[in-house]
Amino acid sequence: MEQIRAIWRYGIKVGIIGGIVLILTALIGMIEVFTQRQIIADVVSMGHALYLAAGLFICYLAAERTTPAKPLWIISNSMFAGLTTAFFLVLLIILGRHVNLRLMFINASDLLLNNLLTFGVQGNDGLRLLLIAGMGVGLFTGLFYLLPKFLRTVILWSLAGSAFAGVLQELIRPILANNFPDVISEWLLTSDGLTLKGALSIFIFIALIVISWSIKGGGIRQGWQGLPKKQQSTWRTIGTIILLAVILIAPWRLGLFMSEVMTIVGLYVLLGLGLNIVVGYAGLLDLGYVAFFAIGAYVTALITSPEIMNLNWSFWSAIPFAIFFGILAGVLLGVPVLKMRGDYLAIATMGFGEIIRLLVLSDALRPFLGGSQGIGQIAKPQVLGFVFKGPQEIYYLIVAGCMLVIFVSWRLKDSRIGRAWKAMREDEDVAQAMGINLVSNKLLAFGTGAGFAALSGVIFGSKIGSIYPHSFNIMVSINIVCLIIFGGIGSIPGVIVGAAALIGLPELLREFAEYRFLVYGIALVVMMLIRPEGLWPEEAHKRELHEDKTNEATG
Amino acid sequence: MDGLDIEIKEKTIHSVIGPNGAGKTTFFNCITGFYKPEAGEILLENHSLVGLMPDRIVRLGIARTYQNIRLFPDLTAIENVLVGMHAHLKSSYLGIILNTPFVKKEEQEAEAEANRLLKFVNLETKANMLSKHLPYGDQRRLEIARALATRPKLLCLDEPTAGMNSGETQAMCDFIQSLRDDLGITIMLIEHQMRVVMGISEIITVLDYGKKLAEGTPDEIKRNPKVIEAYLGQGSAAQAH
Amino acid sequence: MKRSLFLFVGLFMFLAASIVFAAPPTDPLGVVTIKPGEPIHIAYWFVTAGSDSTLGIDTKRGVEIAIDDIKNNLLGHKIKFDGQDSGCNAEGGQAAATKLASDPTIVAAVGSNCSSEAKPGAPILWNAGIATVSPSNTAPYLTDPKRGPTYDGYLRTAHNDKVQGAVAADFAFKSLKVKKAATIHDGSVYAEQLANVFAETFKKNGGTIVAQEAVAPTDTDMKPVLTKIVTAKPEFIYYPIFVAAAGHITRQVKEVSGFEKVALMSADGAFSVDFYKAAGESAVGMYHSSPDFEAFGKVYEDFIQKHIKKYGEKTLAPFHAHAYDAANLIFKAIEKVAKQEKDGTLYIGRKALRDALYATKNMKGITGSINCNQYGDCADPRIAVYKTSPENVKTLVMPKKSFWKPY
Amino acid sequence: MPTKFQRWKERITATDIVMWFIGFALLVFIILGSILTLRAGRYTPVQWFDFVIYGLAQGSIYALVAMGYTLVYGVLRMINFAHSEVFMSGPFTAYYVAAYFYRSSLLESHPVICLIIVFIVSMTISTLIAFLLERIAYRPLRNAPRLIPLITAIGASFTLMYLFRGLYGTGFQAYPVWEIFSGKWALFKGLEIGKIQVFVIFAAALVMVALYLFIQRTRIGKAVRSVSEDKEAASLMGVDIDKTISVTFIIGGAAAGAAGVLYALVFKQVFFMMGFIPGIKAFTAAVLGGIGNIPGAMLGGLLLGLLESIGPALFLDGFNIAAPYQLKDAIAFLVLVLVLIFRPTGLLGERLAVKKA
Repeated sequence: MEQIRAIWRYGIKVGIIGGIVLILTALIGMIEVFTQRQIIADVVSMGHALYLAAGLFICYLAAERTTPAKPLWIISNSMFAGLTTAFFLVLLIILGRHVNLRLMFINASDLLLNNLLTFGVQGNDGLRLLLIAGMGVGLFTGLFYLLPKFLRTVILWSLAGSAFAGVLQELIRPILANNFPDVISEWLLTSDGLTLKGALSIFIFIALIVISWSIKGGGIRQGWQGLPKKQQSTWRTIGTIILLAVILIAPWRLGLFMSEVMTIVGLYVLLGLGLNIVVGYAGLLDLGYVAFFAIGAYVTALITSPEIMNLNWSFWSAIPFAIFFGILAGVLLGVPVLKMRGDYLAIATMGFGEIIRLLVLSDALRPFLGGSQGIGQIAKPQVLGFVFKGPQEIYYLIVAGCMLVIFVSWRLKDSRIGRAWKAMREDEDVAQAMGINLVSNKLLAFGTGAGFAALSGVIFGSKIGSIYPHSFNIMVSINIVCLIIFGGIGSIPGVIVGAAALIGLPELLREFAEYRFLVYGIALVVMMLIRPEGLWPEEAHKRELHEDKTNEATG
Repeated sequence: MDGLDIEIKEKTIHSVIGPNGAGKTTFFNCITGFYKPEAGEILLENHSLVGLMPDRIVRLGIARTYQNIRLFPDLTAIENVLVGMHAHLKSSYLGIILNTPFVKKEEQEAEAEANRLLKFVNLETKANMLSKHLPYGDQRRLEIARALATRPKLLCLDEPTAGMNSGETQAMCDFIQSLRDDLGITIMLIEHQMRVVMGISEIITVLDYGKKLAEGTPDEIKRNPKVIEAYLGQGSAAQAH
Repeated sequence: MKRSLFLFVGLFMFLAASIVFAAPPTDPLGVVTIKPGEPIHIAYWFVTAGSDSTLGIDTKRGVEIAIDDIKNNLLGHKIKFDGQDSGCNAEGGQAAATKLASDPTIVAAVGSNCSSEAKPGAPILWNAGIATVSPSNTAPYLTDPKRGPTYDGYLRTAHNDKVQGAVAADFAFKSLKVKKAATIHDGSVYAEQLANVFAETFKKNGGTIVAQEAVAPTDTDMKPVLTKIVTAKPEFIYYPIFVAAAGHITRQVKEVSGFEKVALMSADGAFSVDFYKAAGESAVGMYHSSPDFEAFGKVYEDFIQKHIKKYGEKTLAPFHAHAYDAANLIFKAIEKVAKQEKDGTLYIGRKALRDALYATKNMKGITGSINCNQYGDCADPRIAVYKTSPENVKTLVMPKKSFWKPY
Repeated sequence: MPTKFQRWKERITATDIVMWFIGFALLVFIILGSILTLRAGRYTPVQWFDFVIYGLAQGSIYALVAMGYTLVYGVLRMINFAHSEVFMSGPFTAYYVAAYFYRSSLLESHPVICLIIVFIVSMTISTLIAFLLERIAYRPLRNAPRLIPLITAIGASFTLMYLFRGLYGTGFQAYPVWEIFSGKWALFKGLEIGKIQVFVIFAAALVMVALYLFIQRTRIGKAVRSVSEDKEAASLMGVDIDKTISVTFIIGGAAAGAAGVLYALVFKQVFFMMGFIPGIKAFTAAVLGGIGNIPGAMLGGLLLGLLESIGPALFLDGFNIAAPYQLKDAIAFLVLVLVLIFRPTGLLGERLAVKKA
């Protein structure tokens, strides 16, 4: 009796949710579209991998939730979850046979329902196979769950690693071609997907790394802490030098496209660090931040382009102007919103962002700002005849910009001004009661943030060569807010990690078009639910956690 | 509030008491600039405070704490104190970015002073803890340390012993007295617990419905019939509910 | 051991090849070699995500149907068709083009969708030797004689705004004999250019432009802006914008008093069945400028049928046919320049492919006769004006006969 | 005693002056523009009347959506970014029902019944989405810092938008025409008013009044209000917080579903991004009126609709600016900023000073 109730609670209920999720995944066309792409050539397509992974995940959830965790219960629950999920898909297929689902769900094609979902077997045999497969996956997952935790971790990591390699094959290919002899590339990749042996070798390679880390990792960490301070700092310096060297040679080793992605991420790091000062330090939610980015780009365009103003100044001379106007705009736009708080501030600033975009787009200002045709022929940066032309050259400019901005943010962070900002973020009234001038500190934050954004805009304008109002819509602002919180609000490395995750990854996955936005959305939700502090939270929290641990150790 | 006239003498411990809703906290908010009185004048050493922003008033030498502790929860203890010193630091924006010798020196001195203040309130070992994780009593003392960091002439404490047991309360009383004795700060106190008020204040003002009911030394207040009536009246009102 | 065998075989094959062709295939910009069993890689850079994605998905499907029509077989090789989302903005175009440029297997590209993408993107592709054919860029700049050599690898099957805008103006002035016209654009590079060309030509013809307005493509309530236009008393409104906003305007014109007699005209951006759905019966009597596909009507209808069968819905935007033609343009050019070995290995010279694309003449496409000029404009310059009848709207069929032709 | 001048100097800061200057400059710009436009006399009174009607029709849809934002803001203190997708999901799904009615000619024979069913379907779907949204995405974050649920909401918005895009496709679908709503009624002196506008304004007003009464009069409504005033106190008084918040989402979802159908009846086109712009507008409207305040949302929505409709003609036409309607959102946002300069908490929002002492 007890066991039947457990099956209902942990098996079938999870299976119902899983069934709905899988039906949705199928109906939005993800499975069908992804089957066109191979992970392991002629063995597993991405669609099938997704389909299986979803099933495995559902059964795993069922197994994990089972209490008490008796082996038999776990297996039965997992199997029932798999069966229920399959049952839902069977229902969908049967429904699809009687009703033309395509009138409503355009992706419910015949191919999907009667072929892909049933692993290529058609007719009622396919339905039976689907049910059996559901149970099989459940059984497999249940047994897998009963393995020791260590083994599970290793297998999961290795599986994830191989799948990741398969998904990103297009990127791996040029990198391999650039840096390694052809043999490796031939071993790992075919023209479409990984080779079977390649996938296996990646699997084993990652497994070895995970195993060795879990055996030796603790020792290494202890060894590190055991080192004298001086030695630690020498090692740190060496590490920094290696890191710098890697950063400097990266574009030439990773190829054109990766450099492009890194430049884009770099631009967003600049933007993110700027907004991090406004939102992360000072706690002023600014949803119109793109305005300053636009101002930077447009000032550069006006100064350096032969169109419109025909000044034809150099890129370098545009920088101070752009930053000056950016800061000026930041302060001027900051003044009217000084008294607003929270979401009033957010919407008012969003309004500013939109106003700026509409103004540069407008026919009314077209003679001065180019209207919808934008401004073209923006100058590329040049030093002594060397032109920063493609992404591999612009990259260095952006790295320099990022370093400058990281340096400034880092200096400000723990200074008198940084503390004032953080105090305002925590409690504006009390901050004022502690002698902090809200007006000047808020304007300082707005101005600093706007300056960084303008710098980013300068490089952006020059990199693209021609700018259009369309590039400065509200989604840019929203993206930046998301990335600084995703990375860990108020944290400088967090911004970099956040930009890499939320800008870099979608950029790498450009060919997945719509689905990357879906995944982006789900990632935001899941991340906030399971790790709201972000990927790399602010130091103070960590510092404290660390201290707690030492306290425990001593006490 | 209406027709209130209170004079606080230098280096005294001056308590303001009254039943709930008597306007004690409102009175504090007026002094520290959060509310603007409709009429009347607030003077600190002949300098008018009415209409000044709270940050200006702090610079002139009035600091406060809050009834329901309002620290900066996600800042560490020492950062909370350093924020209090904000007004007296002079590092400029550019100076900070270039990390000039002046800024370095100032930061070092500020940190030293902050540590001294933390030591003064017995929190030197918890300097790097986030203030939201400190125990209640520590938070109270940290809030006072933060207020002290503004180098006040007048320190306004809003129910510093609220929620404390008798031992803690006694410690707090001693601490308040030491503030005045050691640092020479004038202290204004809002308190609920009569025992505390009577124990440490030199002058007591009784408020009721925004009006001054009585003023005098603890002994005078104890004997004042109006005060007794107000407190009893409140009690009987409570019974009527 | 094995290696030397390979070398030997390779050498032998090379020799064999040089006997078959007088000279080994060389090309100033490099040669793409496609071994037997490997696909010919053609990539798109379209806007396939976000608010403008109908455009990209529509054009992408056009190419996919073109691939189906040659049974996925070009010179004995399959076609690998994938690509990148270009976002309908300059930075997206740049990123997508860079990603394509870094893939040496790509023979040719189809794209971009928005002119703002092509401006930074096309030179990047050409720098990597990849020629690209756009099915939907209409900005004159891209095929302007002054565009510079960095755009040498760029062609398009969409018409230049200059042609279409002028035809519309001539039609309004000469055929409808209106003297006062108003224009509305939606802030897109395409529409603004068309509206401007129209206004210039119309004024040159001797008419007056009484109002030049603009809306946002996301606007829905057009009645206020129409009320503003009505005060200028135009006899003719030209709004060369996209389906959604054009549908709103067409419907709402009838609801604004004072517009009972005004003539309405839009361009190929809103000339689709979807527009009839969006505008409903208000579309009756309105004019569209569009390529003159009278002679190709049957092919186009077949195309639509295939589309519905394959994707479960009607076409999404107006440029699928241009994309179909762009794909065929590339296929024909590859067939022309590819050098094939006996075992099926293909050599495609990049410069040769580009030259072959530019040399295309009189190719029968579904948007008309495709002729590329020296600046890459390949669209049939014959633009006709169509008038919508009640039947068109009721049965959701495009008009078959043109209403007016400038030639 | 300090002199009067010194007192002023200490109390008025440069930023105050700049702020007031900006505010007044905007005000002067608006007034001057209006005067110039009115003196040019381009528009007849009938046209001004039309502007108002168009604005009210659009505004009442904004107001309905804004109610959802404001209700959620009241109980959770967060911008529910995904509300625009709640608004989209209902009518987008109900389209398929409407299309079925159209194909089967039911629409012609029983237009009213069909309309009611379409409303019910749309409101059900929107309500369901709103309910699930709260359960899955927001409930676990009840005590998280303010920005966390905002990001979750943005993520949920993306997820829903692209989920529906995957399900129903990228293109738009066009709602069939209800014949009963086409045409106009003639009022006096050449004034005419479209039937659909009248219907929208009345239907929206009806829903809003019903919701308002529901919130004001019923027990559940009172619970919602008490939670939005003080969550802790409400829970001490025995109000089930979770349930109340769910109810709030359900009410907001139903309002959005109804607004969605009205939107679809007026503008016909539904597609997966249809919620984005109205969502932003509605939230702006809620802020304009004072967020968290239900009459404020109504007022803000109507005002925003009016501003978009009249604003460019009234304020910009007089200056002879090219294509003024391109700037209608800029006008709306300028007025928003102007309002917030003088009233930082919106038109009907509570005063900040009483926030907490």
